[in-house]
Amino acid sequence: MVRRRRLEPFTLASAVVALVLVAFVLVPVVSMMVEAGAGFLGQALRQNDVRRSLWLTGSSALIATGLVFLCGVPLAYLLARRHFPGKGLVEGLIDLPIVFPHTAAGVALLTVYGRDGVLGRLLAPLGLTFTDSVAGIVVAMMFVSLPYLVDTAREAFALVDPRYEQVARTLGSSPAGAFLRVSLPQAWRGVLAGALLMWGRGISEFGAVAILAYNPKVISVLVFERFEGFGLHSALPPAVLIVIIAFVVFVLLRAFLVPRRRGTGREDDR
Amino acid sequence: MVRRRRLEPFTLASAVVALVLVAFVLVPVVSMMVEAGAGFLGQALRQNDVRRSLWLTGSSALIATGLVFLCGVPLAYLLARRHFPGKGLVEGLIDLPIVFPHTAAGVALLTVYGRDGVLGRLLAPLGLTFTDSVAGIVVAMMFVSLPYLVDTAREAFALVDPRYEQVARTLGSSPAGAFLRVSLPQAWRGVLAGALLMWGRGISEFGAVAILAYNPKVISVLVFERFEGFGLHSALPPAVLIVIIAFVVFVLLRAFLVPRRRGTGREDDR
Amino acid sequence: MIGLSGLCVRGGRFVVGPVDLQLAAGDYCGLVGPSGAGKTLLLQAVAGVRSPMAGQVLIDGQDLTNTPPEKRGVGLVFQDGLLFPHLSVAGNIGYGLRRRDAASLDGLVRDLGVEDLMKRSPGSLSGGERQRVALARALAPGPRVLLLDEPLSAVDGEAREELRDMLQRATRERGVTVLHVTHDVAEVFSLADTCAVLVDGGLRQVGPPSDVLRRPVDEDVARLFGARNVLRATRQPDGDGRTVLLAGGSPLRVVQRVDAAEVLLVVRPEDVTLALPAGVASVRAVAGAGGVGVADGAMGGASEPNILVGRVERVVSHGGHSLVRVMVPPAIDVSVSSREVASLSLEPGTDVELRFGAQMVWVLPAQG
Amino acid sequence: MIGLSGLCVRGGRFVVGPVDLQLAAGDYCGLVGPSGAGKTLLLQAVAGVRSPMAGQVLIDGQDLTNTPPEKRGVGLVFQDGLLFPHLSVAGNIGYGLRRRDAASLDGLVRDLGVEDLMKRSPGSLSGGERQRVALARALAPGPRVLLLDEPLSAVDGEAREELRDMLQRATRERGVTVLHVTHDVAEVFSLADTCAVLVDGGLRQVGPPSDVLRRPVDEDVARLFGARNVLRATRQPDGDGRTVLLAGGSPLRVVQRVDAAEVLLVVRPEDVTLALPAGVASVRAVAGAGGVGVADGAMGGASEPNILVGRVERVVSHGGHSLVRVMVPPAIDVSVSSREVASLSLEPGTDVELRFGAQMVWVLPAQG
Repeated sequence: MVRRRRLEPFTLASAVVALVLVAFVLVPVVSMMVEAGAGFLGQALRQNDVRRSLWLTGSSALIATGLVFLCGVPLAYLLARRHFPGKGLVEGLIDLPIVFPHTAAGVALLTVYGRDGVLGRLLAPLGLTFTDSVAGIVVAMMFVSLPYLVDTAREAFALVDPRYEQVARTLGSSPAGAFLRVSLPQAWRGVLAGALLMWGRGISEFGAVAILAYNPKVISVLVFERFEGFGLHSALPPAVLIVIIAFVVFVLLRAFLVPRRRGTGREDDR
Repeated sequence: MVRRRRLEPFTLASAVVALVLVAFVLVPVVSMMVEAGAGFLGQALRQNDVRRSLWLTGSSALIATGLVFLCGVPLAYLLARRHFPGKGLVEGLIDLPIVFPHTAAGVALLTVYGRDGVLGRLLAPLGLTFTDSVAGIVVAMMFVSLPYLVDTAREAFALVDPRYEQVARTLGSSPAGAFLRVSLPQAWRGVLAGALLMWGRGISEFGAVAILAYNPKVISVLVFERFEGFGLHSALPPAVLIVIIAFVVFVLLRAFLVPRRRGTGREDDR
Repeated sequence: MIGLSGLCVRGGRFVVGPVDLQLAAGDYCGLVGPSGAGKTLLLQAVAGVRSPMAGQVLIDGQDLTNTPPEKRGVGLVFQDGLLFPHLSVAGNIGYGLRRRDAASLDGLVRDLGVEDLMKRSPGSLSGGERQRVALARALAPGPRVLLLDEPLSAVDGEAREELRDMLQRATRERGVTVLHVTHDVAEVFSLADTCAVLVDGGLRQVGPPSDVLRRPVDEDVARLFGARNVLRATRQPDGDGRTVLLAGGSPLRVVQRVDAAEVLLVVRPEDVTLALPAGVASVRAVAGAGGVGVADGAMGGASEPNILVGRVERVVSHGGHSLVRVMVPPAIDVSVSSREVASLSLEPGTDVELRFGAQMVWVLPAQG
Repeated sequence: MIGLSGLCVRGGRFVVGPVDLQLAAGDYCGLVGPSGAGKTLLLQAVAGVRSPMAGQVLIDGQDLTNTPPEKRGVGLVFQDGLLFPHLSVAGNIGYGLRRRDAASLDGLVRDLGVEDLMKRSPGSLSGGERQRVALARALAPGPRVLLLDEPLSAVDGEAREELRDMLQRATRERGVTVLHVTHDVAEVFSLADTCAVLVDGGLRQVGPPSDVLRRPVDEDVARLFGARNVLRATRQPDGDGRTVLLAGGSPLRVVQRVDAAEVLLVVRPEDVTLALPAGVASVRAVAGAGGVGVADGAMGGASEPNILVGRVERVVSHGGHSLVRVMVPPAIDVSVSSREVASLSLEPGTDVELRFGAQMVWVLPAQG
């Protein structure tokens, strides 16, 4: 089916409808950039609230990613390697935030971390409050984006043949040694891609953050507030800025993941 | 590494940190349900604005999914089967909305579909406006959730050995016939799972919808507005309701996808 | 009838061809070569599921190079059967038929012994059953040409022999022209009328399998067909052109006239007789192929026996027969029955005598 | 030294065992069986990467059943090498060493011919090179036991023979006890001192390969080792217990005394001589294994030749030798050199005579 000289009608028809979808995505992206113009970017970075919000968003997402990384990588490894009762349940629970509506996630988190929530009351004496605070932003980002890190890392570990670890064990490695010296180095790209994906999802989160911690304002909240208060052209600078950052993350992500995909793809049979 | 009698320290440590993450997801979900209580659900359904919003959200997401299905399935098939120049670019563009911050997506869509946007102006004479209308909700849902359908369907097609189609061709099928009689029946579960995932993402969308078409209010917007206006307990009924729907979608999704995963998993070597 | 002329096919960076091949109607051709030789690419080009870079594919005299596969009248069977998993066996076999012609299908279904499988699902079949169903599916629409890609490789033991016999019977009875790709030379001998040898993307030799075995065109083909001894030799300066000198200096008589100064000699391990020197009972080498003694007699003295003296370097058992490496020099591998290895107490260091007729030596031009 | 006692291992729903096996220090054991027999499960239990359901694993007399793999002193090599892709060849070989003992590594690296590969990355190696590096990696820490899972299967042709020779030399020199899993019987003969046959999760037979070949314990083992003829027979009512009657009524002399009413006879195709009847020159069957004629002589008349008359049913060429099926009845497969098939003009319908000594018939109890 490779390199047929004439395009078959079926392929042609598929290509045409497919192009409609591609255009549907492309047009708004281009239009937004054109509308904003080249000067807008510098202008956006010169606005104090945008700069502060950018820093807040990026660092909160980094903290969220770091916290999930510590627990999520061992979890991903267990899910890729072990069978245990209730494994399906754990997998389901970890994936749940993907379909969990984000405003509802904010509400759910509020029942735990709010002023009247279990953890909210428990941690308040320690000076840790979650409503309208960086801690709240971090918790909201963690909740909605942790599946991306865990799933990507799990897939990366699953691609490492477990017999590598068996060989490492016979060569004297403990289970931890085999993980650190053999499995993690092979799954590294995937784990990093998962972390990057999670960070990318974190910086763009709106619904859950807006409910749990509307203030201090992350960039998504800032875009929303400016749009509501001053209209489209006021919202454009921070919006374009965050899109550009997301785009850079995305390009990095594909650079990490594409070589792996190629490696597992089927070679042309001879 | 299967069924070792004693738990190794490394595995034990991994399991403990992994449990922390599981609890982090589980606790807010349970807490939200407990807070809402059993009676809340009936109460939520008896509220007119909740019922109306629920119907609006579900049907808009269905229309969005249907529209993307028509173009996305052929696109997914092309991406799984063909190599063509610029393929990586098309794949990247289709995946872009995953990392595109949703409020920024709303802003971008507004530059095209808003009253001053290219398509907004073009289609207004036909009575089709996108700001504060069902059409706007549909467009916003399509944009943010189309990657889920296309990616899942593409993976499903990629799992079908292209040699099945080669055999079908030699047995007299045209390219379209081989697609309909051989590839689609085998990829069917994955394609359906993709549609379900897209619908699930669609009903929970907030950021893009809130910017492009705040009214009529989809369920996420309703939750946000009630929370802002009347506080947590007013927001809980619609929030719990949408979470339950998302949960059902999610269970269906796993029922579709898990058998496929099992099929491609590595059998125990003998 | 299949005709390939100047056919070039590309797969990634690898190019096969140009290939020229003519197969008569009803011919069974075994396309053999090491893995990575480009056999499957060639098969795909004939099937029409891969477009060639250049050249033509003709079936029954028609140029079908640009005809889509569904209009070529070819059947295709892969190693792993590839039955459509969402259809029953009956659904698979009937896939290529517009209206089920029950009568014609009955004969096919019986010939391939799949009558009792018709309602089963592909997942429940054994490897051999799957391949028989795949074969029935390919033959059901009555193709002129059947293309097989390693059809026996996924099946073992007796099921494999049964499948091979059914394959042979079903294709011969229907007069279908077959192109059978395999890496296993033994398959070619048990099935094919014609053997085509593909190495590194080039078609090296075409002919009856026994011809290729006896008269390989180059060292690659000789080794692929199990001739383990490919020896460098030089022409004896003042001879009749039928005596050559091995690297170690020993003279050898050959049947072909040697004109070049340097040549390669191909000697099959089963064509050499091994004996203990002088006075000890000589035994005939066996196993693998060809018993020399009787064949000599049958050829009425045409053979001039070559005798070489050497020392056993090692003995490797393969079950019933063993390979004995004798350093003459050069090293020559001889196939000997394991029983004789024991009765002659062959072991590294034993001095032995090797005998083989001049007609057992095949002469090739030395390669650059 | 490896000792397995009552070892049971589970993989999914499949259970292997109980297996009892004793291997002396320095023994090379070929664990052979059809695919799906449970060979790899057993190997994993010995390596300690899979916990047995029951039974014990002893190495050098120590019970290591609950010892983790890193403390067992075993080396493990898989079919596909499984070199760590993120390390160089040197990194792979040095993985199991706490401090690089360069001197001891030098010998190993030379023995396996990997000196020139040390700086390469695993991805750039050929199949044979990869396996040699995997072997060096497994042997570097000086294990007492080496476990090999189809180590030669991924390598073809001459690279395979080279690898086999290096494997043999490296393990013998170091006196390491080897358990080598394979589905290929020929590998066992070329490498192993002891052969263990696993079928359907049960250990059927243990012994030197030639013993298993000549005296299989049951039909499965006989067929696995290539004895194609397993014939039902009954004891002749009033004989000396050394004559049996084939299904078709023909009497056969055997060496073992038959007491049961029904038995199975195992006759290897290469142990039967095929001749044209009466007056036409007889030829000795060759190929595969064992030349009967000479062995008869060597055994000093111990053989009483059986003669059966039949008709050729079919001839299947495998290159140098052919399998001729003769209907006596029953059908008996005979291995004949392809040259003799031609010189005797054997084809379906030809009447022939089969001869084989009584000692070529191995008697098994009839199975229920």
